[in-house]
Parts: sequence; structure tokens; C-alpha cells
Amino acid sequence: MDETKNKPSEKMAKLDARIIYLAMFIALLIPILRPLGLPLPISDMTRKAYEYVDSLPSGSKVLLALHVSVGLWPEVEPGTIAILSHLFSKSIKVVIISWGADEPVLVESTLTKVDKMGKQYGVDWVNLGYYAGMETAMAAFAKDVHGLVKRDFYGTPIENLPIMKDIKSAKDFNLVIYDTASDIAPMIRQFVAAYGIPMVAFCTIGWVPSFMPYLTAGQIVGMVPGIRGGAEYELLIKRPGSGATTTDALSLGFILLIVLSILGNVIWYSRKIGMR
Amino acid sequence: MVFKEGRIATFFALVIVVGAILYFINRAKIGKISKIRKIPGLIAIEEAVGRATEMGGSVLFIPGIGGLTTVEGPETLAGISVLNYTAKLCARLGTKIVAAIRMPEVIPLAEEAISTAFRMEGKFEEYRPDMVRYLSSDQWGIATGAMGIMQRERVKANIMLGFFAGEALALAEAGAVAGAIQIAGTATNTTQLPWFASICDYCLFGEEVYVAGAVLSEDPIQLGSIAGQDVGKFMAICLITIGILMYLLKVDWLIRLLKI
Amino acid sequence: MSIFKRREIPVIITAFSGFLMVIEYFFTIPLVASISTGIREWASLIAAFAVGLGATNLGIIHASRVRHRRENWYLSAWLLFVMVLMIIVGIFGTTKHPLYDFLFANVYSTVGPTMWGLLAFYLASASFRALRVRSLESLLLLISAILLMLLSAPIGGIIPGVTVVANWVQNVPNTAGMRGILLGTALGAIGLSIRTLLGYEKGYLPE
Amino acid sequence: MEFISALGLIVAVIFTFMIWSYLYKESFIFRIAEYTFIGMASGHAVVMAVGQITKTLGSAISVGQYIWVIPAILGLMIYTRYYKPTVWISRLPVALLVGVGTGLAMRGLIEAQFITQIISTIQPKETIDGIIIAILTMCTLTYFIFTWEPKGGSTRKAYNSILRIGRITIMVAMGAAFGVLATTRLTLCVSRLQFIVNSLSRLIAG
Repeated sequence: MDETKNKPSEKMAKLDARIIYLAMFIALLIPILRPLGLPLPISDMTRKAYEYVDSLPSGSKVLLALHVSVGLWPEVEPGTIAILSHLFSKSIKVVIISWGADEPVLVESTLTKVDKMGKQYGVDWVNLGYYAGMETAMAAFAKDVHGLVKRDFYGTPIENLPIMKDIKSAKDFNLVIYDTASDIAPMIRQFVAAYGIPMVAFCTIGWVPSFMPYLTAGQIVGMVPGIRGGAEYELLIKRPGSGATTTDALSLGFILLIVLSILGNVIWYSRKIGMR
Repeated sequence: MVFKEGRIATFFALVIVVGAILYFINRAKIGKISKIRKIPGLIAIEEAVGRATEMGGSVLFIPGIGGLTTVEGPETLAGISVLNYTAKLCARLGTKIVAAIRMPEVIPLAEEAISTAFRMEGKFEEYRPDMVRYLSSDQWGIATGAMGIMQRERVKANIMLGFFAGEALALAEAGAVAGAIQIAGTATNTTQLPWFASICDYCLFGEEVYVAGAVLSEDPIQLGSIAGQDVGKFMAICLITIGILMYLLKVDWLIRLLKI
Repeated sequence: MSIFKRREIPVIITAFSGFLMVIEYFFTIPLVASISTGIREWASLIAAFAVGLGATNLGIIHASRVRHRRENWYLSAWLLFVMVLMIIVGIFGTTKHPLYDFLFANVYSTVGPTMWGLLAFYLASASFRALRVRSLESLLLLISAILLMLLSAPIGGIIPGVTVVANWVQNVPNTAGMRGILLGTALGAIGLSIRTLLGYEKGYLPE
Repeated sequence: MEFISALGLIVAVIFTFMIWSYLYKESFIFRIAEYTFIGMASGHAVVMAVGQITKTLGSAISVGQYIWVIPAILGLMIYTRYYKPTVWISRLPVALLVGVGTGLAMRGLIEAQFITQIISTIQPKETIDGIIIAILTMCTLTYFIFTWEPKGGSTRKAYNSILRIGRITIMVAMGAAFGVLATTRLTLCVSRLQFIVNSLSRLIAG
């Protein structure tokens, strides 16, 4: 292919690379050591999600369903921390359930980073663990919670958990929050379409365009996209956390990437002209 | 015999594609061969191996990180076919070749592909067991292992063909830093293609990966089957054209037909 | 007989198991369903047996490096030591053994996140070196890459219009491009599978 | 902090930097990490496989399903490849694996990546975008036609511009995927850096 790509500037490219790696290292590290508080406009989709959750009366029950793999968890974790803090601050009961095997452990470690405001396990919130089968499991849970779930993540029979007493089916929830790195359609079919339960999506950034039509059609009441959405939610509940740090780092990182791609072309063209 | 619900149309689509492939294979058997457009990435393999030889470097081949028993199976087999061809070139030119393997069940296939190539070139005595290297069944094991090999064994041609996941970017960049000519391709996991498309010198997209072995073999029967695959593409284009016209006319029986 | 040993029997086995999977998917035939479920379970057990091939491969290569005192032979010895240690502790002391647990949690599990992290640095060098504008195609690649970065970067929300255009790029041309590749992929895989099941693909079987 | 967990953090942080040292240079430091990890991961794979084999066979035999002896024998047959006269035996179990994989791919891909993709193309959510997607999808697909092209004349010209549009669509898609994936990659790096900074501050704080 192009001669200039590898051959004459090989040594130069190696030297360049180290400087670039260092620049990226610094760009990502600075905000971690000292958060910059770069401007962060709050998008409509996140604001809608926040406003819906904020308007829930106290004593409401919320289902937090999870389907995010280990590798993508960091993208939704800040948002999850923010929403859990928000829910706990409003004395709303939270039931957590996972459609993937890793999520129960991930959410446990996330919960250690949430200020629980004295809320009690089993009374105010519960982690029901993992249920295999995706849409089949969703449908079974929505229809008959006690039919599918016998024990929580720790093996406690759910009859012994006060929170589960009034929760028999999907109808008993006021809101479904779906943390997802996969398609939202099955959850919409099983909860929104079948039982009319409102739903908010916390998703990885890659899914935003696919979920947009559901938002405009009103099938989901709000959407919190990835790290950026998580940071926006942190701002809305006025508790800047790791989301804000990460978005600062992302902003710097992206500026660097864009500058590098332009700079790379400028240098390449000037060398090309120089060689003629 | 009872059809499963919702799979009838899919079954007939498969029958049409397979039927077309068989028809063109039979046509090839009686000597009617279709001409195949050139795939630059495949022509470049010879150039890449040649340059590695000139520079006294070696050739690294990674047939993906997929195994055999899942949908990634055919992609792995496609990689093995090209490995066989690359090994032939290496045997001919006396260039060192290393195949990096992740899934253990792929080891026999890779060994068979390389040793057969060396035997066919009449250089079986130059075949060494360490040409096939298992680098653990972990995605990052093969990544770190291959990155190490790229620098230590002066890899000047890096060919990656098969199923790849998150490690694709690491492999492609490490190969570029090592100064290798890179030819890469992957199919089912399309999200990894941007790295290959932007970083590597040549990139094979989707279907090109699967036909690579057939094109390189120059075997008329295998080439014939590619014409059969093209029938599938014409079928898709027709269905989309008719379907979108029906959508505009607000008729939905084609969709219902495809869903039976 | 020798010719059977080489090609015919393996091809028959491949074709039988392959077509069985296809038939099971489309038709409700209880016998086929139970046989093919059985064969799939068998295949996963056989693949488990094959893991020993990996350890054997490492054993042969690295033992020979140690024996001939090749460059870095002590590293090869270390690799074998670590592998055998993991196997012995893991099998006889179970994976819950404190040593196994310590190594797994602090070394093995460290590598995944570390390598994912490494990709950010490679992303930077790739942006600098690989996103060259050589043609209209590569210019559009660069523009759509920058647009989508701006979409995910918080700072992108400040520039008016970016969100709309970037969402359109991801929704429309991106969907179309990926879909075209996927359609081709399906056909390519079917073609290769048919060639394999009928014994025309020769890459991995001896001539 | 407990000694063991402190040691664990130290090991994890050091290991991270040993691997990242590759960015500066492929050196002895990286090599130790590389060889350690490959050894460890291979050992772990064997442990997992042994676990799977004993569990599967154990539970099958305990309920009297002696048919499971057959796959066990097939599995062991792979190892006949180390003795030349019996190499052919080792090809039989591998042939079974190849058959299962190709069969699964055929049936899975025709459904998920062919019919489903066509259905979602002709059932668009918005009209104008839907039509553009359909046209661009067909142009992209044309790019993959290998054995047919029109001969000369204006058809040829039209065909070439379809190919061009197909290629451009693919490249725009590649750029979009590049940009989207960049987010994930940077996020993961930030979370690793956060881990290191937190670990170091915990270690210093004791």
C-alpha cells in the first residue's frame, strides 16, 4: 500500500508512539487526581429519567434489572451508583435482579460505594441474584415473582424477606430501571407492553441510537446513556462522583484523540510535500 | 415430519442458497467456471511473505481466537485454510512461520495445515513442532503472547484471519509498531473491523474471510460454490427491494411470509 | 483402507453431525432432537479433553527450550512451573485453595482489565498514525469517527448540531454498512460450511 | 489493612505496570508477566477442563448413563496423534467438532444474520431513514458480489458507482464503530487508573 506508512519513518513512528502513550496517560490521570469539573450539559433524556424518579411517591417499589457484562460494567456503574443513592434518599424500596451470571457480584461491589442512608437489606432492598433464560425468565418473573424466585442471592428464602411480601408480580412495581448492554426490546415486551409498567434505561453509549425510537414513542420514560449519562445524573442529584471524574477524563481523552488524528494528517501531508 | 414454527421461511432461504451452491459446484465439475473478482488482501499475502523473507524476519499467523464447536467454527476453518496457503509460501521461500493458537482443539488443525504444506513443498524435514504455539485459552493470553512474539522474533508479516474480539486493537497496533505488513479480516464480530480497516495494510470484510481459502486454493469446485453464494445476495437484494416498496404501499404480507 | 483412514471417515462424521444440527433446528423430530442434543453435549466434553493438547504443546516447546538452554530458557522453566503449580493446587486443593485464590484474584484477574486499559494507549497511537486521509473514503471514516467521539464525549454536547448528525450517522449509514457485512457473512459461512461438510475444503485434512 | 490483601494489591499494581511496560519496550519485565500469565491461564484451563470432565462423567455414571463412555473415549482418541501410525484415529473426534460447529453456524447465521436482517430492513421505524438504510444496505451487499459484473457501457458505469457507494458506506460504518468503541476503551482505562490510584492511596494510608 502506501510507502510512507511503515518504511522510512519506522524509527520516528516508534518514538512518536511513546510520546503519544505518555500524553494519553497524563490526559486520563489528571482528572482522577484532581477533578476538573468541565462543563457538562444535561441532556433531555437524562433529565426525563431523573424527573420521573424524583416524582415517585415515597414507599414506591422499583425493580432494578441488570444485563451488563464485566467488561462493560464500568460504563454503567456511575449511573447505577447515582440512581441507587437517589432511590435510597427517597425511601423507595429496591428489588435487584440479574439476567446475566456476573451481575449479582458486580452490583454487590457497586453497592459498597453507595450511601445507603441507614436502609436495611431485606426490608428496603434485596438482591435476588441471577436467573438464566433471558426473555423466558423476564416473562416468568413479571407474571409470578414467587414462582420464579425462591431464594435471594445469599440463599435466604424470600418468605423471610419483608420486602418481598407485597411483591407478587410486575404490577406491584411503580417503575422498572434496566441497566443494560444489550437490546431493550425483550424487557419492553415483558414489562412495558404486557403490564404497562414505566421503564427507564441505563445503557451503554453504543445502544443509544437503537433505543431512541422507544424514547420518542414513550415506551421508555427516560434514558441515561453510559458514563456521560451517569455523570449527568450525579449532577442532577448534586453528588458528583466517579462519573464526573470519568467524564472529565473522557473529555480530555477525546480531545487528545481528535487532535492526534488531525495532527497525524498534517505531519503526513507536510512530509509528503517535503519528499516531492 | 413437522416444521418448527417461525422457521419455515428461514429453512427455504437456506435450501435456496445451498441449492444454488450445489448447482454451481456441479457446473464447475463439468468445466464451467465463473470468474472471481480479485481480493487485494489475498494477493498481498505473497508480497507480505516475500518482504518478510527479504528482511530476514518471520511470519506470524493468527487464525482468530474462536473455537470449532460454536458459530465461530467456520471462521476458524477459514483462517486455517489461509494458514495452509501461507505455510506453503513460507516453506517455498524458507521463511520462518509461527501460528499463534488460543483454543486447544484448533491445535491439531493448525499442525495439520502447516505440516501438509511443508510436505507438499517437499520440505517436511524443515517442519518444527514449535511452529504452532498454544498461548493459553485466555483471550489476553494469546494477545500478550503474540505481542511478545512480534518483537522477539522479528515478525515482518502479520496475518490475522478468523474470529476476533477485544484483543484485535492490541494485536493490530503491536504489529504496526513491530513494522510488519498486516493483513487482517474478521466476519461475525463486525465491531472489531474498524481497527483492522484503519490500522492494517489490508482488511478482509465479512464474506471475504470465508471465501479466502477457496480463492487461494484455485480449486474450480470450491470457486464454483462462491457463485452459489452470490445467488443468495441477489435474493437478499430482491427481497429488500420488494419489501421496501410494499412498506411504502403499506402491504405487509412479505414480512408475515418471512416470519412463518 | 489407507485412503479411508485419511479423508473419507472424517468427512462422513463431519457431514453427519453438521446436517443433524441443521435438521434439528427446522423440524420437530424427537429422535433427531435427542441425538443432536446428545452430540452437542458430547462435543463440549471432547473439547474439554482437548485442553490437554494445549498443555502438551506448551510442555513440548518449553521443555525443549530448557533442555537445549535456548535464549530465555529460565523463563520457559518458570512458565512450566507456574502451569504445573496451578494444575496441582487447582485439582488437589480445589480452586478454593488460598494459594489458588490469591493467584487467581491478584494476578490472573489483573491481566484482563490491564489489557483493556492498554487499548486506550493504542487507540491514541492508532488515531495519530492510521486515520490518514488518502481518499474520500478515508476522509469520511475520519469524520464519522470524530463525530461519534464527540457524541460520547461530554464536551461534544456543547457544539450545536453534533448530537443530531452523529446520531444520524450511527443510525443510518452505520446500520446499513454493518447490515450489508452481516448479510454477506451469513452467506459466506453457509458456503464454507457446505464445502466443509462435503469435504471440499482441504486446508486441515491431509491430501 | 490485612497483610494478604495488601500484598494482593501490591502484586496487582506491579503486574499492571509490568504489562504496560510493553508500550515503552518489549523487555524482560514484560516477558516475566507474559510467561507467568500464559502459564497460569493454561493451568487454569486444565483445572477447569478436569472439573468439567469429572462433573459430567461423574453425574452421568452415577445415574447409569454408560453411553457417556463413548465421548470420553472419543476425547482420549485425540491423543493418538502423538504416535504416527495412529494419527488418523485422532482426526475422528476433531471431525465431529468441526461438524457441530459448521452445522450450528449454518442454522444460526441464516436466521440471525440473514432473515432477521432483511426483516428489520423492510420494517423500518422511520420512512425516509428506512429507505436510505435499505438502499445503502443493498449497495454494501453489491460490494460483496464476487462472480458477476456487467460488461461495458453505461450499466458498467452505474454498477461502479453502486460499488463506490457500498465502499463509502462500509467506511463510514467503520468510522462510527471506531468512535463508539473509543468510549469503551477510554472508560476501561480510566477505571484501571482509578484502581491503581486508589490502591496506592490505600497502601500509603496503611
